[in-house]
Amino acid sequence: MKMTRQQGILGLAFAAGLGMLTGLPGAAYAADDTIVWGKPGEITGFDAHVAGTVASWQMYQMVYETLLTTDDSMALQPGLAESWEQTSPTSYVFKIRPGAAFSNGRAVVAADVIGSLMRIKNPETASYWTAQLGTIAKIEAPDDHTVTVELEAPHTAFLAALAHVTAAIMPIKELEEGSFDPTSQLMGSGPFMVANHKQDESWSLTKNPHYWRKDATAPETLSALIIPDDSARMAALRDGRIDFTTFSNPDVALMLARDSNIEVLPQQTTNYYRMDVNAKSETSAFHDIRVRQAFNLALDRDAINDLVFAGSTTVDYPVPAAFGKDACHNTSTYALSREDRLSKAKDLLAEAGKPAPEITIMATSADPVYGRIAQVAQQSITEAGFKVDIVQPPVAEYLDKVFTKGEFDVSLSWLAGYTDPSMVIAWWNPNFAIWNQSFQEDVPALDTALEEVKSLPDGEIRDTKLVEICDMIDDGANLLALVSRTDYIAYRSDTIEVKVAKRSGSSNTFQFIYDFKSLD
Amino acid sequence: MRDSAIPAPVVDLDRVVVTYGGGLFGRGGFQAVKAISLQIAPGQTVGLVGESGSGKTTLGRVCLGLQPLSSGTMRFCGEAFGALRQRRGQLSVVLQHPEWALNPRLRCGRSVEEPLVILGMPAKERRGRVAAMLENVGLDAGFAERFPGQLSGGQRQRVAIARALITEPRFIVFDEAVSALDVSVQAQVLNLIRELQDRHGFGALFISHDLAATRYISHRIAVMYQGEFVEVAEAARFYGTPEHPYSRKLMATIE
Amino acid sequence: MRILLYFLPKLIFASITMLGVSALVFLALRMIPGGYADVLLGPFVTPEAREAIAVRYGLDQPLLVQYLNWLGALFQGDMGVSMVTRAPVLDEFLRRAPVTLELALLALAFALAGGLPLGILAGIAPPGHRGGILARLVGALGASVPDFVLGSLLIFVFSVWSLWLRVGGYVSPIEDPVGNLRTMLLPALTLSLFGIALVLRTTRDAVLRVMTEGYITTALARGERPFDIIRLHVLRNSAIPIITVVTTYFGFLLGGAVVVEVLFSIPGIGFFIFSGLENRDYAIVQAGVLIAAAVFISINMLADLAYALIDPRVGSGRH
Amino acid sequence: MFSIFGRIDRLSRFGFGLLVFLILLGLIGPYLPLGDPMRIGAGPRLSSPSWLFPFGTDELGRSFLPRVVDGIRATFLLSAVAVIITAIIGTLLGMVAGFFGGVADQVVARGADILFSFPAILAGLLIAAVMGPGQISAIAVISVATLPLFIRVVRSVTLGLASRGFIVAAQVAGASPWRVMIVHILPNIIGAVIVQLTYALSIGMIIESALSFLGLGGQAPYASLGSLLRQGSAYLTFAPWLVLSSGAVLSAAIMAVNLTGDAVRDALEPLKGRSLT
Amino acid sequence: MNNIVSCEDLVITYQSSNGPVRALDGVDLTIAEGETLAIVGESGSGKSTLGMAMGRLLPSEAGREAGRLEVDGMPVFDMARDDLRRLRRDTLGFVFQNPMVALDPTMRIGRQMQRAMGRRARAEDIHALLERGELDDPERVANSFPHQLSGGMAQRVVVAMAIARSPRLLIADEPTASLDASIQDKVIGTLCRLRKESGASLVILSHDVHMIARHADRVAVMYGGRIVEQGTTARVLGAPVHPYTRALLKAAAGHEKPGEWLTPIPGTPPLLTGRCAACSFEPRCSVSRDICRSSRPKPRTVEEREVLCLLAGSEAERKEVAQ
Repeated sequence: MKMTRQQGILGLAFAAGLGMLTGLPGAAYAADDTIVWGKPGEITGFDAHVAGTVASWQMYQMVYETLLTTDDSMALQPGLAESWEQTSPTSYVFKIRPGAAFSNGRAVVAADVIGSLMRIKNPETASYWTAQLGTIAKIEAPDDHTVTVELEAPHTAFLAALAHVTAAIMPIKELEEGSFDPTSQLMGSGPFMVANHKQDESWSLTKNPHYWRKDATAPETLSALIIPDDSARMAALRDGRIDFTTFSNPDVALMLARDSNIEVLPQQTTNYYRMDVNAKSETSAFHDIRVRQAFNLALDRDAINDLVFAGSTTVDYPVPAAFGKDACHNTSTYALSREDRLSKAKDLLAEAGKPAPEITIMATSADPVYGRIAQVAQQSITEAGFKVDIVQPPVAEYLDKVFTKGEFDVSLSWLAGYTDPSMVIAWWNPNFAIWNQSFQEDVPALDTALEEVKSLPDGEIRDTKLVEICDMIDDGANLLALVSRTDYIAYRSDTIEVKVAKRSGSSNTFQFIYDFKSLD
Repeated sequence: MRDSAIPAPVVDLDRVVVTYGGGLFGRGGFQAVKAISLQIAPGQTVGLVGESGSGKTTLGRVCLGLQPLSSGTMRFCGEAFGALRQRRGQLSVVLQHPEWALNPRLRCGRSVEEPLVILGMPAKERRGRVAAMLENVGLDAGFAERFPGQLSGGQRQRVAIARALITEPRFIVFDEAVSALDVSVQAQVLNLIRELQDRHGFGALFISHDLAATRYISHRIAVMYQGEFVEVAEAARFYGTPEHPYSRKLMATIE
Repeated sequence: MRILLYFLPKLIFASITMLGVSALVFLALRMIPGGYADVLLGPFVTPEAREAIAVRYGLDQPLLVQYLNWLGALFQGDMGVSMVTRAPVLDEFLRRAPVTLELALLALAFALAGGLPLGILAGIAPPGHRGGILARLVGALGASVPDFVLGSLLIFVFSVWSLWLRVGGYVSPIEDPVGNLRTMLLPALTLSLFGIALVLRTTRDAVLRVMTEGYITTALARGERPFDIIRLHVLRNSAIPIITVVTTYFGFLLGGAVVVEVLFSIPGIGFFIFSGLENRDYAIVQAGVLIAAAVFISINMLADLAYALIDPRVGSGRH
Repeated sequence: MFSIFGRIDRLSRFGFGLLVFLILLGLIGPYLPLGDPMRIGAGPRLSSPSWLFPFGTDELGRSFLPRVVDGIRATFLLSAVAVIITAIIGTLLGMVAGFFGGVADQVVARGADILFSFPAILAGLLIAAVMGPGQISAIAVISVATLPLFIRVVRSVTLGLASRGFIVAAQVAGASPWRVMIVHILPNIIGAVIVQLTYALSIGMIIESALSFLGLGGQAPYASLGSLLRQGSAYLTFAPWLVLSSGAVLSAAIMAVNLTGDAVRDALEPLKGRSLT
Repeated sequence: MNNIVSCEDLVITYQSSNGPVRALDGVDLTIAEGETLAIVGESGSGKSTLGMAMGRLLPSEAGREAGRLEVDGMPVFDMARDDLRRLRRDTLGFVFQNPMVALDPTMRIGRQMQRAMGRRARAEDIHALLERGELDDPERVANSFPHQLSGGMAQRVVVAMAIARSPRLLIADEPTASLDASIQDKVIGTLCRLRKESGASLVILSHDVHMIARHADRVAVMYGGRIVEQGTTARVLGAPVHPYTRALLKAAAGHEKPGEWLTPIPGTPPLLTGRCAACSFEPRCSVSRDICRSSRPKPRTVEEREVLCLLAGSEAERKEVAQ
């Protein structure tokens, strides 16, 4: 009998089915000397000085080093700089760690540091970190291992800004020679280097043989699988394809509770969920400050904590709670009871002549948590009389509408707290932040205060100033803190040992990746 | 030239050619009708016989103004044909396949009425005309309310004829109008056409592959073969022995 | 010659269609709010940074110039570079194509293995026959359960009871054939359900139609066995509609079974285009949609060729 | 209608009954004592099905049953609106293409080809990206995906009708093309359009829910069956009732439409088999 | 002479969506070995149903309600499937109305011929058989697909296939109706010649009385699912006694003189839903009496033929004929 095409294909399928049934015993998934990271998102670009997303930062942190880093308590720690010294309110001396070398074996020298910082400051690079570094008057290298920086004005957060991966130190010699392209390659002096990258699929990192720390417990290879979907990532964790990953959804602990070999570690961060209220758009009800204030008062932050985060997080303030400052606790937004706040909000709306303003909350669709926060917020502010819609556009559209065009009423996202209070609240000055100029009202008094606090050393005077600033921020109701953002690190306790900081200020979740250990 | 006392033919074809195809890769195309000339006088039926693919139907479409000519001319009642819309009510058609002759979604009365609607006749006047016309074709007025699906093949062809005649046209094409009917019903319809022609005096082109029926109804018969007339003669000639061998072959089927 | 004449116009129409697709996708992408600058810089987008990126990727030029440049490069086999990785898009597609192809082939195999026999059964089963009703039920179910519902269900079942098959991810069949099968079977199964229903229903209808044809009566009249009638007459004559839907389905699978690839985190073409769109990585989406359309159109042309081989009347100008 | 009903088989009758039930449920849902679909914190978060919350509660403590009932209405309504608009446009275009032929036909047929060569979901992603997520773009996506179906079917049926006796007779009687199309062609293709409409409706429901599932459909807290699935899929392994209930209802709704479509088609153009003995 | 077909009171009913339709309302018929019988009737008279019933090739919605039909001594409606298949293969040969429909468009003629002839048929055998069917270039024909042949050639192929296994009974259902008039006669001539060569019986089902008159030995006229008149061709068509046969001959164009009018039969053929309790032709009959409305005619022999008419041969009827 002649075999028809259909029959042929049928046979193929049958063979496939047979193969499945009689299948060979499952091969081990990951090689023994590898730990596998379930990465929720692919990087958005290679240039560490430019890209502004956590998904990118987390990968850069595997490869690049910064001059300084921070510890659990946000205190600055030596990084690529073995030591540093502030010789005047505006001058700093950094000693580069001897033995630090890029993955190609070339030692890190002062020129790399200067070149990197100058690259950030270079307008052509278009780095958003330029402002955070303050204004550098002079940067010099007395010798190969020493860098001196002279600022034009005192800038308390200067060191903290250097501790963020956006201030990564790149191999400038190679960059200038053209053998390293920072926009399509990663090459740093950090613990790992990239061996292989398949976009949207996987990364394979191997140890940087020239890394200055020689006491690693981490295995030779760190691979990363890109698995954006929470459920798929949980499944991968369960079946052992990945050893560790992160989630933003607090319910993962609940969902992974039955798996005794999976641990979930919350990592407190200085980051918090926030709402940007559009004060500048003429078409938005929030052009009227009273409507903004009413909105801020009507937001039920406790409900967000209870309903979205199952009570696992805390209400947060413009000066992140993680810094341990109580700067904002006594503003009416936080101090009054819900009833009082609601009635005050209604009064404000009545006063503004808009008892039922129609507004739209815009949140990106990137993370389901936003949608949940938006819905709880919707319910709570509806009680004050607002009429609320929610839209969840994709990230690009969201960013375009909010930060470029300013076409929105309320936008929901989160704010990186970094490692110093002055760094976060600095964003309230649109002249400094720039990115929020589309919706942030410029309050000169606040700008001045923010400028002042930058140069104040940590202490009581600064704390008093912070309270003052917080009152102004609360009064403007332009950029609202909601609740703390906790990262959840889930890992297989039977396959790896992890070391994770209890608190993190720079989204440096895997700061101690070099101390991870494979148990296989 | 023509004597004014003799009425002009309703249809006057002069060396008409119809070519199909020859589009994209333009290699000549296919001549369905090759330089045919034909006159049909008022009150006269011309029968057109030939096998399938001989060009009968195309010629019928030419006479109805539905088929653009590749060359040659067509005159209607002595004038240039013009647009079909200008000829409203002057010509009509009855086609094969009784099940598709009428719009299955329209009541028969509406179908018969339609040519009058197109002419713009007021509704009141139309109603009476339709009833009269249905009676004319041997159907009682109740048929106006029926849908084609409720009618037999013969009845449907009667309704189609009623529709064709409602505007008292000068010319009607019958394209295989009785071919799908059974013998007993075929005779009913053939007789009806003959009677109505006697009464209304329209010119007609009767297209069929059935020589027996064509001979019965026509005054003149044109035998078509591969796009050409191989014989055109008085119908009576086909009761004897026609000239052309192909005509004789056709005759064999009814002897 | 017959086949060539039949094919040439189709080829011309296909080119027109491709040109239309390319213009549409190009225009659509430029109308999408937000650009790669937004994605790369997050909230920290400044006009300067945006400008720098626009210049780098030639986005500062007039639309028509951009389009013509792209088309021109395309004809030289250059699909541009990804904005994210700055790697050539073509290489990326070539890397992903086998993944999607494997998924599509597996799904197609399941769809045919399930749909054809059941469809034939439903087509020849006398009314009220149990097999026929079962087949219809499978057809109705398959056409009604969306792939992401079935996929979710499978993910649930296979991740809660950690059965042998794996949920999500991708393993190269060269590195680990068994592991590859373990990860690909669930998504392929998910994708195939609709295919099973599609093939089943089309086969049933086609067989029912063929069964009323005169040559079936002829075959019966000359005393053929039912099996021979199916083999010789029914299958061949009902092949055209079946091939039509199978190719449409396969084209759809290759063009990116986006939902399933996203659901199971499979780095195939659909996923690539999806994330390209999210990232406003124009080159990827443009190339991706164009490739998907090209695949779809070529598969349809292959189907046309198959018609001409199966039915000698096709292309002969007579039907 | 009833004579049609008598002619269809039990499976189709079941489908039709299910469709009527679901549509009724969607319509009168808001008046049933099922609870408030929007009330956040109506119960504990993610509680499993109980007497109080028959479909359990979602991650914001909302009762899931009224949300599913709401979703039925949203899904049906949106798909139906989209498909009906598309059917009207597609029928018009298909009729014009089939009846006039020539350039009009080429333009329409090529256009349909171009639309058809975009894999539906990719076209959906693009359109949703251009128009922004939401109900309007979901309607546009469904239209683009199903338009070629209508154009192709209507065009081919119109082509078949164009040579019919009553069409030729009307043309010969001097009827304008529009008159021919509206009086003669339209009533005779409406059956084919309705059959296509039911299939397009099921495709539309699948597309709507797929878009919502990818987060590109209607926006929260608006609930369509697809967005509920998306919402529940985050808790798939922990609170499977969310995905299972909305998935089952969605599948049942699509199946009801499909089976009804089969019934309509069987009634309009019965396909009778022949036994092989 | 033996009978190849014998049929007694055969009743066949179709189930339709509008209820049952009775296609055969009690048919009594025998066909002798070697004879050519023509069954004449209009559409809906039941002639096709009768022809297909001889091979039990009716669609599934048709069923035998009563009566008996034997072909070559075998009870067609009560046979095992395999026996039925063998009967079709070895004893029967069918020629259908439209050869383009009857041939599989996707299979070459040669292959289809081979299926009809049996597995062992060689190319030469196929060519020989095609030649017997008067196809000039058998090799080309065997290599062709059906659409590459003209209607006349295709029908010759069908005829050749029908006689491939030397059947004892050939059944031709309107064998020339779909062919062009100019070749109808030749094709039917071929069919008759082949029948004569093989000595088989031939049943021609047709509405064309002229064609039948030329080729059939015996004629059976069907109306309303019954055979209303049967006898030798000369008798039945030359001197019909049933009013329907007479009316049919008068209505058919072809034998009228120039200018003469045909006499149509008024009304339309009946559509039976059950057993007809009267004469089914009565509503259209020009000589009907009260009795025709109240009793069902039984077969009678009148003037050397069997006829189903209560009045045939009666005084009144003779008067009518004389007019």
